[in-house]
Parts: sequence; C-alpha cells; structure tokens
Amino acid sequence: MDRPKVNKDWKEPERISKYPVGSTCDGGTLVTINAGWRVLRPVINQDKCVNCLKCFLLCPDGVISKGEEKLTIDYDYCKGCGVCAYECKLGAIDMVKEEK
Amino acid sequence: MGRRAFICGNDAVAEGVRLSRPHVISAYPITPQTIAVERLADFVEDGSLKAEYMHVESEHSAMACAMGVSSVGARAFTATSSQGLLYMAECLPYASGARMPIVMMNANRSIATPWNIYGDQMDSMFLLNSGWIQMYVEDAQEALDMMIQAYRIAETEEVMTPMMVNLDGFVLTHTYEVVEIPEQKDVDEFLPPINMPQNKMDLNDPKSLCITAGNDWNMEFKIKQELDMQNSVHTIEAVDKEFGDKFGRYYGGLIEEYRCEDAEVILITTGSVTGTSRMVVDDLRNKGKKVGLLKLRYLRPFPAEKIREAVKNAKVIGVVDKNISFGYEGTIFTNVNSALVTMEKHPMSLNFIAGIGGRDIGKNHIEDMFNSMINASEGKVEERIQYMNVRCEK
Amino acid sequence: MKEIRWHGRGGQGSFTIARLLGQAASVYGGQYAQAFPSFGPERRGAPVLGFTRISETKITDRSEVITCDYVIVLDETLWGPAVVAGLKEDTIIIINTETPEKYAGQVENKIITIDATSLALEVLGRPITNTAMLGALVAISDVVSLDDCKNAIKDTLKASVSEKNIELIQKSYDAVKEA
Amino acid sequence: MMDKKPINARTLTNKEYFYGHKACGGCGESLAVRLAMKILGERTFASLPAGCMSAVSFIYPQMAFRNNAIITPFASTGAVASGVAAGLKALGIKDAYSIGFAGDGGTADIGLQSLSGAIDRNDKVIYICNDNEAYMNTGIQKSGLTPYGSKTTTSPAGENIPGAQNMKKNMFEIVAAHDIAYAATASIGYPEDFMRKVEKAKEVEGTSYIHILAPCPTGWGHATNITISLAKEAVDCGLWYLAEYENGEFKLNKNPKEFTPIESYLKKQGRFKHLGEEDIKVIEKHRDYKWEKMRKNWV
Repeated sequence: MDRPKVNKDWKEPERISKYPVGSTCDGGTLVTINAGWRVLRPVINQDKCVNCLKCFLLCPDGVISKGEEKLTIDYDYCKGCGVCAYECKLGAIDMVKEEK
Repeated sequence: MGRRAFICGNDAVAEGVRLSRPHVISAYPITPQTIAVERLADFVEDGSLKAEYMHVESEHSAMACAMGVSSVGARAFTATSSQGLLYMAECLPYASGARMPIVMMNANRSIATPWNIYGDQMDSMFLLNSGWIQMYVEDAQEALDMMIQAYRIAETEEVMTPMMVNLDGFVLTHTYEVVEIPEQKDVDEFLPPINMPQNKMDLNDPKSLCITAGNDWNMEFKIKQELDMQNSVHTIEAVDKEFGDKFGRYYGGLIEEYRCEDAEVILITTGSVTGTSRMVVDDLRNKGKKVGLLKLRYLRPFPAEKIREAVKNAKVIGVVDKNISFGYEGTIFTNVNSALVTMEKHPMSLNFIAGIGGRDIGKNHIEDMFNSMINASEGKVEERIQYMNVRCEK
Repeated sequence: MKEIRWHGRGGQGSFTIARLLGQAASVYGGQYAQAFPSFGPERRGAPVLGFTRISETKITDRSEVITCDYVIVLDETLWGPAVVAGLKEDTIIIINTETPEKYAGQVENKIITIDATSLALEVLGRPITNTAMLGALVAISDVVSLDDCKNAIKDTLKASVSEKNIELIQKSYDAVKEA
Repeated sequence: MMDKKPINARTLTNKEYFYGHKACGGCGESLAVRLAMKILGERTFASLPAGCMSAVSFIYPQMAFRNNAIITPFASTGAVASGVAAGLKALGIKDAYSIGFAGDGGTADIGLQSLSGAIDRNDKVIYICNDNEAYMNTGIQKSGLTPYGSKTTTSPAGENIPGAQNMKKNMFEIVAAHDIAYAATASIGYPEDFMRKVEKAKEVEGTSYIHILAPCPTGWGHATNITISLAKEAVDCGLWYLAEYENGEFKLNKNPKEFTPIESYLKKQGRFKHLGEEDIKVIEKHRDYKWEKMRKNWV
C-alpha cells in the first residue's frame, strides 16, 4: 500500500522558542489517524473485483490504493462513508460493521 | 556619497523602495499615498526597478497579494493610507502571524467621518495591535532611509515580522525637501537578498502556511510572536547603528532624545511635529528654560524602557497625540502612561491632542504646550487633556 | 529663513515654480529648502497656493507658512484678502500685471510689477507665467541666484521647453532689474 | 501538441497530495481537491480561504496538503493566488502552479472582487470554485449560490423565509464576461470531465476558472454514500450543466435529450424535503428557461 503514514516521531515543541516561526507547519504532517470516525468498514471482495478502479477514483479521502495487483484500503484514514461500495457496479465492496 | 535631490516624502519612499529592490509591488491608489505608487510605476517603466507591478483591485487585495508574494519568499512592497489601511486591516494580522516580512508605507491620514484627506494619525493607531512593527518618520530623508532599514529589520531571521512605516499625510508626503539618495551599491551591501529559511512555501520543503491552531495550541504561537516582537528592539537598534555607520545618518533606534539632559519638562512627539518642536525647544533653551524633546520613532515594539530612562529626571512630560481614542484620551498618552507607572517616582503627564484632520500645529501651539508643562512643574493645575488650536471653547 | 508664497490658479504652474525655486536654492545653491502646495483636492482653475521656505540651516518647521517675505501673484484676478494676508512690514509683493497703477496705495508694502503674461507670450507663445515671475523674484532678492534657477529649469523641465524658459527667466530678470 | 494520455482512473497517479484531512465522510469538495491535486502534482501552491477545505486540512499539527498550501483571508483567494504567481515569476520559478480552492461563498460572495481582479490582470492562476451551495463551514447558511428553495439555517423554510428565494448567481457567466482565457463548469459526478478540465487549465497562459458542483452530505441532508451519484444526477436532471468557455466561445459539453426527473434529485436531499409541487414547478421552469438559452447560444 502506498499511502502517507502517521509520523510517530512527531513531538510537540518543548519550549515556546521551539515553536515554528509564524503560523507554519511542514506540509503533510500527519499525527493522528481518522479511523475512529467509522461505523461501517468497506471490505473488498477480491473475487468479485475486476480492478476497474472506480473506487480508487471516487474515494473522497483517497484511501484506496491501486497497488500492483489488487486494490487495498488504508483503514487508518477511511471514514467509512460508503461511496466506494455504492459506486461499485459489481458489488465487490461490502460495508461491514466495525467491531469494537 | 549619494546624490542630492529636491523631492517630496512620497518620492523619497519610492526612491527608498527602488533601492531595496522588491520583487513585487501591489498598488492601489489613495490620497495622500498615491504619488509613491505612481513613482514606483515610473521606475518599473523606465527599467530602473525590476519588479512585478500589480494593479490590484482594493487595499484588501493589495495586502493579500503582498502576502502571496511573501509566502513564496519574495520581497513585497505596498502602500496605503487611512480608509485603505482600515480596509486591509483584516489582512495585517494574517501577515504578521505568518511572520511575512512585508514592508508597507502608510501615509497617515484622518479617518471618516467627517470626511477628510489630511494628516492625523487616527488610522495607524487602529492597527497598533496588528502584530506589525510600527514606526513613524519625521522627514523625507528619514522616510527614504527607513524603507531600506525596514526591509533589513523585517527580514532579520529573529524578527521576521512585517513593518509599517508611517509618514504624515501631506505635511511629509507632499512636501519637497532636499534628500540624499544613497548609491545602489551601498544599499546592496547593507541590505542582503531576502531569505526566509523557516516560513516560506518552498518546492524543496513544502509548507502549510497561515494554519489553524485551536485553543489547545494557539496561545503558544501568539506568545512566540510576542516574545520575538519584544526582542526585535535589539535588531532595530543594531540596524540603525549599522545604517548610521554606513550612510552617516543615525536616528537613535527606537527613540531620539533632543536636549533632554537636565530637562525638567519633556515633550513626547511622533512624526513630523517633532521637527517644529525642535525649533521651539531651541527657542526656549535660549531663554534658559530647561525643556527637552523625546521623539518616539517606534510605537510597536513600544520603547517603554527607553522612555522611562529618558524622562526619569523630568518633573512633567507632555504627549502630543494626533489621534483620539474616543471615550478615553490620546492613544500614545495611554501607552506612555503605562510605561511610567513602573517607575519608583514618575513625572506628571499631560496630553496634548493636536493636528486632528490636518489642523496646523504651529510653533505657538507647541510653545503653549511647553508653557502648560512648565506651569504644571511649578505646581499650577493644568488640564490633563488639552485640545490645541481649536476654533472655539468647549 | 525666507518664506515665499505663490498665488495662482490650478494649472498655471504656481506649485511647480515654488518647487523649482526650492530645488534651485538647495540642490544648486547649497542652502536648505522646503516647498509644498496648499494641500487638497483643488481642480484646474481654482485658486491655489504654493510655498517655498529657504534657509542656510536645516528646516525642521512643519507648520503652515503664516507670514511671508515675498508674495508672488501669478494671476492678478486673485488680488484680495488672501494675497494681503500675513504680510510683514518688509514683505514685498510681486504682481503679474499690465496696469501697475491699479495697485498703487493698496497696501503699505512695496509692490513690484511685471507684465509676465506679455513676456511669456512673446517667448513661449503661451501665457505660462511662472518662470517669468521667478525671474522677477531673483531680480529683487538674494534668495537664490539666476544661474541656480537656470540649472533647476534645465534639470526639471523637458528639453523642448527648458531652453525657452531659460530665455524667459533671463528676460524677466532683466526687465525687473532695468525697472 | 504533445500526445496526451487520456485522463482516467488507470492513468491517474496513485500518489495522494491531499490526505488525512478532517472533512466529513462522503465530502464532495474534498474529492474535487484530491483529484485536482493529483492532476496538478507537487509543484503546486494552493491558496484556500476560510472554508471547509482549509478548516479540515490545516489543523496544527495535522496538515493534509503534501504540497505547499496557504490559508488566505476569506475575501482574498484571487489576490493571494495572484501574489503567489507574481512572486514565483519574480523569483524565476517555472513550471509551478498557483491554484485557488474556494467555496461558493468564498467565490461568489465575499471573494468575487479579488477573483475579478485576478482575471482582469490575467494572472497565471487556476481558480477552482468548490460549490456546495451554502456556507457549510459555519453550519449551513445561505450563500449567493444556494439554489431556490433550499433550506439552510438562515433560510429556514418556514412562513416568512420559505427557504432560499433566489436562483443561483451565475458565476460561470460572470467569470466568462471578463473574457477569461478558460472557464468551465464541472460536477464531481463526472470526474473524468473535471480532470480533463483541470488538465486544460494547467496549459492556459493566464487565469482559468473551474466551477465544480460538489454535494455536501451534512448540508444537503443526504446519505454519505450517494455524494457522487447525486452530483451526477444534478447534471442529468438539468439543474447543473457541463460547459466550457474558451477563445471567447461557450460550449455545452453535455446536452441531454431528456432530463431525469427533478423531483427524484430534490427528494433525496433534506434541504428540499419541504418543497411542494408549486416550488418544483418554479425550479423546473427556471431550468427550462436556462437550457433554452444555453441550447440556443452555446450549441
């Protein structure tokens, strides 16, 4: 899977003087995941999937990765909106209840 | 040695900006600033200034555009006045919060209504809290010199804060006088190319700018901004000293004391009224009066420590305010008084509100201020807030 | 310090000449000078004022010019309270007029007259009198030298008009000197 | 002209430039930003005013843009993007894009002046209006692009304020009236069409403008999974249209023979639940009037 990851090394500035100069931050800094938002999780049924890439194209969060052979989902950032499952003409994505 | 020219304050600003080689100028006309941006257009036209000249559609956009320029690490200039400054007000804390070293000339002008195009300092007083360094010049030469100094100060890495150079409308912007224009090579030696290592958008090091920081983070960003602004006094003093060493003109850094030694009464001024006050001080000194003058060059950062030091032996000080903070008093008066209260023994203070809407401040009015201060120093009761050169009684 | 007040109408070049005098005195004459217009949104044809201050020492005065040493009237239709305001005992008034007798006895002050309009028409072919009035001032005062004025004209005006104006200032200077 | 590969899911980069944002699940706007960024790539400087997209992607210390990006004053997307373009030009930085992503309020209301200025100067800026038809970031208030009948928190669909009473401001034609180099409308329901238009905007020497309709599940009151299909239906029922303005000419990209029923589109959305037959007739009448003009002049 080729998706940005949480930077686990990110540390909060220890002193005021260590804060950024200006209201500035490095682009693409990720310190948290968004998975807690999800009630239903999309699961790709690889047997049905024909790799049409519609779900990859339409995911508002970009969590579906084309990969080399098959599509994969970055569950760290999937919010479970269901767009992928709804748009899949072959019904190859199931929305499955998250287990706590 | 530079060349001598007989030019107005707006021209002097334009000359100073040309010598500072900004990458982009965003311009919107407003009286009495307009000549400055006209002159800059002339310079771009004749090729003596290689800059992008942007005809923006409002002051709000003039500042927003300057932000865009600064955000990629280029040098930006803009100029405004009065209602224009108020219209762009929203953008000023954006720029200062992002620590963009933009330099802006503000032609100090009255605020509507009643409508008025003449010089007072109501406009910039609104923006004391904008996070911009605010300085006030006394004449055209200082205006030119301060454009160069402003870029140097604003772009110093520890400062990295935008700077507003204020110039009294008409009295300075439209008055012609002899100005020495420095050589480009000397300015180039004094003012290095802009460098924003930490806070610009950079293709090699992508950044998010003007970010959100919620209640859990915001305060630390603001404190950092405040500490750096406080700290900028050292750069301001050092740059002024270095400028003097190179160009032969020293302005005193944050403040200038004029004949304050042994003075029992001291008048505190900003901007062009300082010049007229110098003459009055000389006259009174010739008459044996122990009077002095303290010129505030910077209102942000506020030179509280310098003021305390300068007035510590005075019995009475007076503050000239070309503005009114309605419902209270002159804004500079409030600021000065708060500096005084930490003194073990502080002088009594009077407020002289003058020059509103461009009303003349003559030598006689300044004499009246000194006389009032002298009376107060001798124990007479003087009104704490006095309006100078008014047509009729209250 | 010498203070000079210029009276003209918008478009007649009264501020241009106030400035040119300051330039001549400072950049070429080595003195200090200040020049400023009556501030405001005056339009073409409206009465306007120009001021020049000249001094051996740096001028820090930022207040209005109240009294003056010379009052110069480019357009005699402006004669009135504004022209005679702020006169000192030794203030000299210079008026552009064909009929000097009109002004005899109007004020206590010394009045110099010159028919600058005729001179300007003769030399420039246009009734632009500001340079001629400066010539008159130079002729009767020591605030600035004629050469410094000529240099300032060369420096300020376009080449196409500066030559004619140098001729005009010389002519008006001579005319007033002779008179 | 170089041979260009067609833009589709297969040719599109797998790289994400807009990732980890806090937008609502099923947010249409975020897909528009995501796809545009995939077309534009890393040498892009994005300017975003106050609005959902800035609010969800610059929350210290979590930054969703991997390319350079800046939040602008609300009114100033056009001006900041212009300044960025001018700064890049002055610094000699080439092959980089200055792009503005603003919402409907940030474009058609408070930001109209600075957008107009940028187009007037023909600055090299790509401006994308993410139109979700109300001020969603502040909690669903009516904007100049809120369509007739919409219930918002400031047009509450009651007796005195029976939903939004104006038709949408015609931003596309307002922009075109500047004689802009390139302008287009798009819908998140037709992503290939949108990406083709972004690709076109990249090549424009001067300002380009793309107005994309992007449903907002929260503000429109629809299920999060139908965002894309709803955006498609908006086009298919004729309440939105796909068009371009280029070389001084308008062109309709899609001219359906028949529209799908308006009611089906409206009734999927909570904001239109209250509409009666009369209201729907008004909407239909306006749609037909608009299409009559477009078919007459743009085809």
